[in-house]
Amino acid sequence: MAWLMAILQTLLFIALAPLLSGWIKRVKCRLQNRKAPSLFQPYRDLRKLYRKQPIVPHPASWIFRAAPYIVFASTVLAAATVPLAAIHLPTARIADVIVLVGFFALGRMFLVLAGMDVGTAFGGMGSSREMTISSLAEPAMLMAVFTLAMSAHTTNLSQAVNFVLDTGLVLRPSFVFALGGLMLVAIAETGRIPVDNPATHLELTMIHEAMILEYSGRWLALIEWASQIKLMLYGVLIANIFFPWGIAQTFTVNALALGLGVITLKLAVLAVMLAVSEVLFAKMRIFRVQEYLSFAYLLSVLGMLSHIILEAAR
Amino acid sequence: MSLFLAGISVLAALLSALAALVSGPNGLLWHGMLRWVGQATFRPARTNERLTPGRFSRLARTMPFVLLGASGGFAVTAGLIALLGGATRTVTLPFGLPWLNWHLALDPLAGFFFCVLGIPLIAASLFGPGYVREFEHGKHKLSVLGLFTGLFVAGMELVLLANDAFLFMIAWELMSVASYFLVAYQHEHATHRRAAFLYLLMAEIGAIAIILAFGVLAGFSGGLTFEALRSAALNPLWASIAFALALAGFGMKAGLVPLHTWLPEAHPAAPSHVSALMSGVMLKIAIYGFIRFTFDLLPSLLWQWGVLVLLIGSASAVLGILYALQQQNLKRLLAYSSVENVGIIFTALGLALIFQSSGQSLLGTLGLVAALLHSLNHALFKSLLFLGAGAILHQTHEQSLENMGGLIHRMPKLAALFLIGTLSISALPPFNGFVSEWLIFQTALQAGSIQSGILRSLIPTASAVLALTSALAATCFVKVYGVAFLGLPRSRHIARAREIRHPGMLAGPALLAACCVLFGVLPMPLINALGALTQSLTGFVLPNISALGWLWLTPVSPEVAAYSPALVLLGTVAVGWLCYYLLYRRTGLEPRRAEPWDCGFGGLTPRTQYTSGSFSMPIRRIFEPVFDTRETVEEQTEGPASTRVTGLRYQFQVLDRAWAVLYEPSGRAVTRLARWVGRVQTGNIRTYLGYAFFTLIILLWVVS
Amino acid sequence: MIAAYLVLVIPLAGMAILGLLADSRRAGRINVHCNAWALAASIWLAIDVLVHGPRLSSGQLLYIDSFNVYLIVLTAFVGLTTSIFSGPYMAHELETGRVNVKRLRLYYAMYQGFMLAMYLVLTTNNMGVLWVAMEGATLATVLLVSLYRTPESVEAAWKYFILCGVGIALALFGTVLLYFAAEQKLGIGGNALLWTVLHVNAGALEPNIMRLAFVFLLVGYGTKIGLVPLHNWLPDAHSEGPTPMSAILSGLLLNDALYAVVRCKMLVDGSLGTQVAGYLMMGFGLLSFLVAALFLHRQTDIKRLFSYSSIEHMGLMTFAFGIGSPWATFAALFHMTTHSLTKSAIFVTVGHAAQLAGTQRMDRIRGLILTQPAIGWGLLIGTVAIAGFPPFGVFASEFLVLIATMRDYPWLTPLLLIGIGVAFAGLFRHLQLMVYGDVPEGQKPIPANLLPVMIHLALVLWLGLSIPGFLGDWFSQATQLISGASPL
Amino acid sequence: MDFAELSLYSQAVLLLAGLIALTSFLMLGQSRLVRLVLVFAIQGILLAATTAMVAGVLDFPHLYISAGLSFLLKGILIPVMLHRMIYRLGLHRELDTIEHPARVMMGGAFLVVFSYYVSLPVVAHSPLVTLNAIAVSLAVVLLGMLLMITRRQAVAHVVGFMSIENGLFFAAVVSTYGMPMVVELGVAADVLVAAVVFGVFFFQIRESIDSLDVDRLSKLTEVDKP
Repeated sequence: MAWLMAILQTLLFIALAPLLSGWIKRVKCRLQNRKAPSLFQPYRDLRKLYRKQPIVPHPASWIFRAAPYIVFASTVLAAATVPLAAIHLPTARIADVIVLVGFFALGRMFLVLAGMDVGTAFGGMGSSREMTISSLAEPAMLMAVFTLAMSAHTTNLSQAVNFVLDTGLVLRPSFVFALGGLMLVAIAETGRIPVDNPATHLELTMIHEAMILEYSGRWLALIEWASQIKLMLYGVLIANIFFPWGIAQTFTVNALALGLGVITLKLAVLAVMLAVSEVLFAKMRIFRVQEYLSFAYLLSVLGMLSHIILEAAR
Repeated sequence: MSLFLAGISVLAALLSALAALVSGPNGLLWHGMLRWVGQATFRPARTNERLTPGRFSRLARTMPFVLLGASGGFAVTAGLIALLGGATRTVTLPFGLPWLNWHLALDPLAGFFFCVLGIPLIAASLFGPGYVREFEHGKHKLSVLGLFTGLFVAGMELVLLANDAFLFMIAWELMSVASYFLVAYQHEHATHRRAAFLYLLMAEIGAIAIILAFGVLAGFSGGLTFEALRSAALNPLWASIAFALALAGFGMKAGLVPLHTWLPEAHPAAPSHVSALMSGVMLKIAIYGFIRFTFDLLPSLLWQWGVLVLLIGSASAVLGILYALQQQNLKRLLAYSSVENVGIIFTALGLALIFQSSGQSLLGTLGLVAALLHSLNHALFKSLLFLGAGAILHQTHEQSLENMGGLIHRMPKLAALFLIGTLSISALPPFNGFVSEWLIFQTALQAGSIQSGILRSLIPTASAVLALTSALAATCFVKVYGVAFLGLPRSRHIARAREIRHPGMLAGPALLAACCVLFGVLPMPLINALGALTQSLTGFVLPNISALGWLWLTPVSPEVAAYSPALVLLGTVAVGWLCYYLLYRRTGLEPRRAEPWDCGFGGLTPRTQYTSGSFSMPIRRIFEPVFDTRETVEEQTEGPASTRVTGLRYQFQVLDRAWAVLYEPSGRAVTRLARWVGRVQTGNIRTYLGYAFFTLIILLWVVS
Repeated sequence: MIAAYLVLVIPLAGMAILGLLADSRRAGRINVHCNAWALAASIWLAIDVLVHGPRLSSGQLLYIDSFNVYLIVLTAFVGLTTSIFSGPYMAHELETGRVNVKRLRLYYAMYQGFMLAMYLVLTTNNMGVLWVAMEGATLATVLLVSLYRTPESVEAAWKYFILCGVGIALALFGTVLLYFAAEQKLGIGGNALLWTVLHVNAGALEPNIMRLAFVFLLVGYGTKIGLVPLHNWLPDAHSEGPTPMSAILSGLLLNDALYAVVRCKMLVDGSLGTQVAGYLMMGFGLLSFLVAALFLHRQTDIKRLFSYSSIEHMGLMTFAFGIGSPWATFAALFHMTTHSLTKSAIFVTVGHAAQLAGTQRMDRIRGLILTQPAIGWGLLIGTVAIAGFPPFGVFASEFLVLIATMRDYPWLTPLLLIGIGVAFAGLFRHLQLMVYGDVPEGQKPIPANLLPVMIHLALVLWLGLSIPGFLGDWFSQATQLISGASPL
Repeated sequence: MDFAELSLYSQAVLLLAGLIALTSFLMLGQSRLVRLVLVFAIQGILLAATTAMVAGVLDFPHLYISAGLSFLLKGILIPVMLHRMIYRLGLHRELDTIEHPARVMMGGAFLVVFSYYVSLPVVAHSPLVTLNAIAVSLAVVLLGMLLMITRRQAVAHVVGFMSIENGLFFAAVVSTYGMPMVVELGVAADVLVAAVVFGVFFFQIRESIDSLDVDRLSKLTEVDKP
């Protein structure tokens, strides 16, 4: 039963991810006084791509073909371990939050390799930048996660959420810092403004898009879908770790429905915040990203230190 | 039984050295004897033509490797028996000093490292016969290579077996000297000579530091056997001195920053199967020595040591990988990455020390297990990568990443094996590198249970550095794989590279790759096997490690953290296959080959690709202060009077800061001091008489 | 005791025969024979001592105990192997015209003369005779240093003669003081210079006089050991003389001078009951060790290089004897053996290498391994052994010295560490360039007899792996004798 | 005890000691080689005389042999040899001036005081009155070394060397009434051979550098060559 729930939740995750992207786009359009596409436009895009014949560039090898599947699979696995609407799911035991970071790294690795596989300047450029940014973002993220883990005495996400629920509303300074750090990292890792702009193909500034420039057809669909899941993953992480209230602790229909409704609401709010920030800020130069990420790292470190200094049990 | 097998393993290694020495028309003794006969009749250097190189030479080439492989096999068997059996076997051999014979012992710790040694050794001896074929007609005798490889392996095995300080040092130095000759094997290159010199010099200084560390213990105990040394009653000051000396000595061998500079010079210089052993195994022997000395011989531990080790380990890890990122030479890059991994291992050991000394023995045990596991894992994947680099070198005679590219098309099998190594070393789930790093993170996260607030804040910071390191490691190895194997070939000889034909040269890496996957997916049996080891060193066995069954890894308790690599692999494969099935099998849309986007310039050339140097440029720019970069732009003009620039020559070099800070000044200081002292010897006999005169006067004055 | 007399008579006879014999070709063979017989006699002597314990000759003139018996065998052995090497070597020198037949005769006669002096130094029981023999050794070798009659060799010989002469004269003054001190207690007569008598009565000797005497003896014999700052003759003499002579100077003479100092130290320690002698020796030893290590970096001549290495090792031994603890003493005794075996082997290969390249300048000696592997590897392995790498014997003694220093004088260990490192770098920075690399043009293999090298290195290897029981016993007994405690 | 109360023998020994020290000083200040050798001969004869006197007064017959050897070797043979050598090598007209004669003499005087200071503990433990002379013999040894340090001529070095030996012998005679016979003979033989070898060297040096100036024997050095 629990396993079934876990699989269902994962499927739900996969299914809902494009919707979130559609929602963000819609909010953004509204904010920019543009006419918004349908909320389901991402699904239509995916379907269209799925039907197209994919193209393999000449220099590419099997890595290029395999990468989308691995990227998608690793993202799905990551999604499986994050509690969406309910906690105490058995999948949470397969992997903790460190493994989650590992899943992201695995997917990224293959994406980057695929970018280098095509042998173009763009592929290499995107790969190089992606790795640079992620290698700075990863410690910041882990640091934020560690702050949480040290408070909760666990790296298991389900347990951590449970801990926050159990302790109730506590104004932990460390959580505030960690939240800030994690949000900044999330923006960097999902390739949003001001670090990267997913909507542009401007040659010299793109990062994520540069890597996948040669992808087409179903492969592109998989990659796009995976990055939508990833975006939602970060949203769920932030929402459920720091504001877990409402999440289902038992597998009753009521609780689950409540949990689902609450998480939808939380994600919607987060999406609006993201859209607003994307409208307000402009994309940074690539070598200013390090300052941005060091700030994220600083926030995480402050979170850790405040956990040790301010929240020390006497 | 276990000790007997270990002994056989040592003997096999020595026999392999002997076999190399006597065998073949290329053999040293044989050759030397012929020379001798030739000289006796004053006909020097007549080449031997009686034995045509054919079956005999092949036998001569493979025989040492067969014996080495046997040595590896026995080593693994002996190690497993010792590790699982948990008992310590000792024996005394009638060698050495009159009152200090050679004491040998095999306990679980040594047994574990026997396994660490054995697996790469088997792989290297599978790889070797094919690899050394090209040396057969070179200037340098194969027998020299075989002789010192055998001695090198025997030395490492004896280090593990040694149960007294004297034998330990003999074996230790034997290992150093033998590997010195291997580094200097192709000695017509000045860089190799330099590397060998630096290597042996640092090995010597490190060895003296270790001897002195033993000396401190011996001074307080009165004997040189490990048993006697364990009983030394040290005060904290002397214990700290002993510890510092041991850290310097073993750290120098292991390649800790800033004592690492020999490593990136020496490892690339040796033949590749030896590099694999040096980087994969020899560094682990140094770690063994450190563990043996710290956890076993020293009577008590201080948390300050742990902090020191943690700091040095973290610095080595992050600096090692930053320098690795900037390397263009593949083997050099791998060597710097070894510095990084040793740093990670020492970080774990530092954690273990801190926990152990703070009374949290269980967590200390966890840290130790993480360190041991990472040692094994690093031995596996680093040997795999070095063998892979060796295979590339063998097929293309190319070491520089800047000239590689697209090898996945030319050498698909090797590319697949190398990819496994790359994923493992980048610490990606579900491969083995991830398991050990995960354990280290888990250890670090238990910092909350320590009383001292300073330590509690230090440890997470160190683990964040570790996170940075592993992210950078991923970047580094993406670069390696992407530049070497993917994209378009950057030079003509790479474009014409051929797949390896010698089956052994694939079997060796394949064995290691299989182990990487196996230990990545099923680490549980391995960790359980370490029980006897930790019991003897820290007095604890991890109790909850398999609380959820053999599929799950739960270092502290199921509530705190759990990880199931097997299920991760299963899930990844299932999802991936499902997508593949749904998206490809069901639609049947075959992909089409086409030209990639080239901005409309008409045809891609390899020159437009990102190179190794450009890939790592952002990192270089971000971490600017760490590197000693030297950039020169040379303008080429038509003539001396002309100002028109016809071409530009751009040169770029990233140097290790340790050189400018530590090594060059000390080298200069010695030279200056020598010059200064040299003035004493004027050449004038009257000055010399004056020295004798004043010496006498001063001494008379002193004693009366 | 016949064996002891034989050991002395054989080289005496050899000196006479070789001095009168004109045939240079046969002279080489006779030289080998003399040494072989001397070796046989010394082995007989050794067995005698092994069976019966320390032996005192009837006139109390000769005394053999476990301290000197192995040095006698070692001397005979190195003398033999070096003479085996010196035959073809000197023949080559004769062919190239560097020496003539007359000088060759002098060479062979003085070779035996030197051996005689060495045996006498080791066997005698009389401190005065010891001095006479030591001076005799100088006189025997000084003309060999200038054998080639080049300006440099004459200069070297002159310095050798004057510096060692003055030094040894000071040692005589020390001996006179020793005699004086003894005479006050033992009365006037011939016995007051006998070491056995002195040693028994050491406790009764007047400490003030003994202290002065030791200063003179140390400065005097220390000149011969090559202790800094009295060492200046040593590199000159080693580098300019014929190579076989460098081998025996480095391998034997230095050892014997150190032997003399240690014998004196035993007396002084017995008299003073303090560590003054030990401190002096430690100071000199350490200074020599460090300075010689630095000098290694500045060398351009291959034989000079290795003679500085000899100074360095003698410094280490002196230092170890100075520490005086059982382990250190054992180490020093063992080091005397391994160093002289290794160093003489190195000088043999160096001689061949210099003949191969036609020069002693190190920047012209290149690619030895590829030109003639036996010489290249011999030199390389020899240097590895002398640098103190196991499994060669030098390592064992360096190991013990380091451990012993750590036990007794830990604050000196950083100096030792630096010294060993600097010395190692100094040796190898030159050595690597010579043995490795490509063959320079026109360099061809030469006829060389590397049997002595192989035997020596094999012995050093054997000693490094395991010390034979009887030798270990001797070392232990000598340690007991010198330091007053057993290393066990 | 007052000097006047000593036995005549003791007074004589001490007088001779003073004379020997004087000869050492004379040698130190002498710039002509021929005269240097002459003074050295006188020193040898004084030494022989002392030995003979000790032998005669205290009845040590073996010291007569020693005295004879000293007289023959140091008083006659070696000076004559050196003298002939100087003429043969054409050095009899050459001056070997020392750079700072006053300072050297002051140094010499200091050495005598120093020797006295050093030998005090030795003297203190002996009933022999004549032992004060041991300070003089030490001074002679040190002065001999000083002579060698200040002189450039090889011949002067030989003289200095031999005068050190004289100092030693004097010490042996006054403190211990000579060494055992076998040692005496050995030492004498060594001195003889040394003298011969010196002779050989003069010619070798002459051949190689065309002079006997030891300052020019400085090819073998560790100083950086410009």
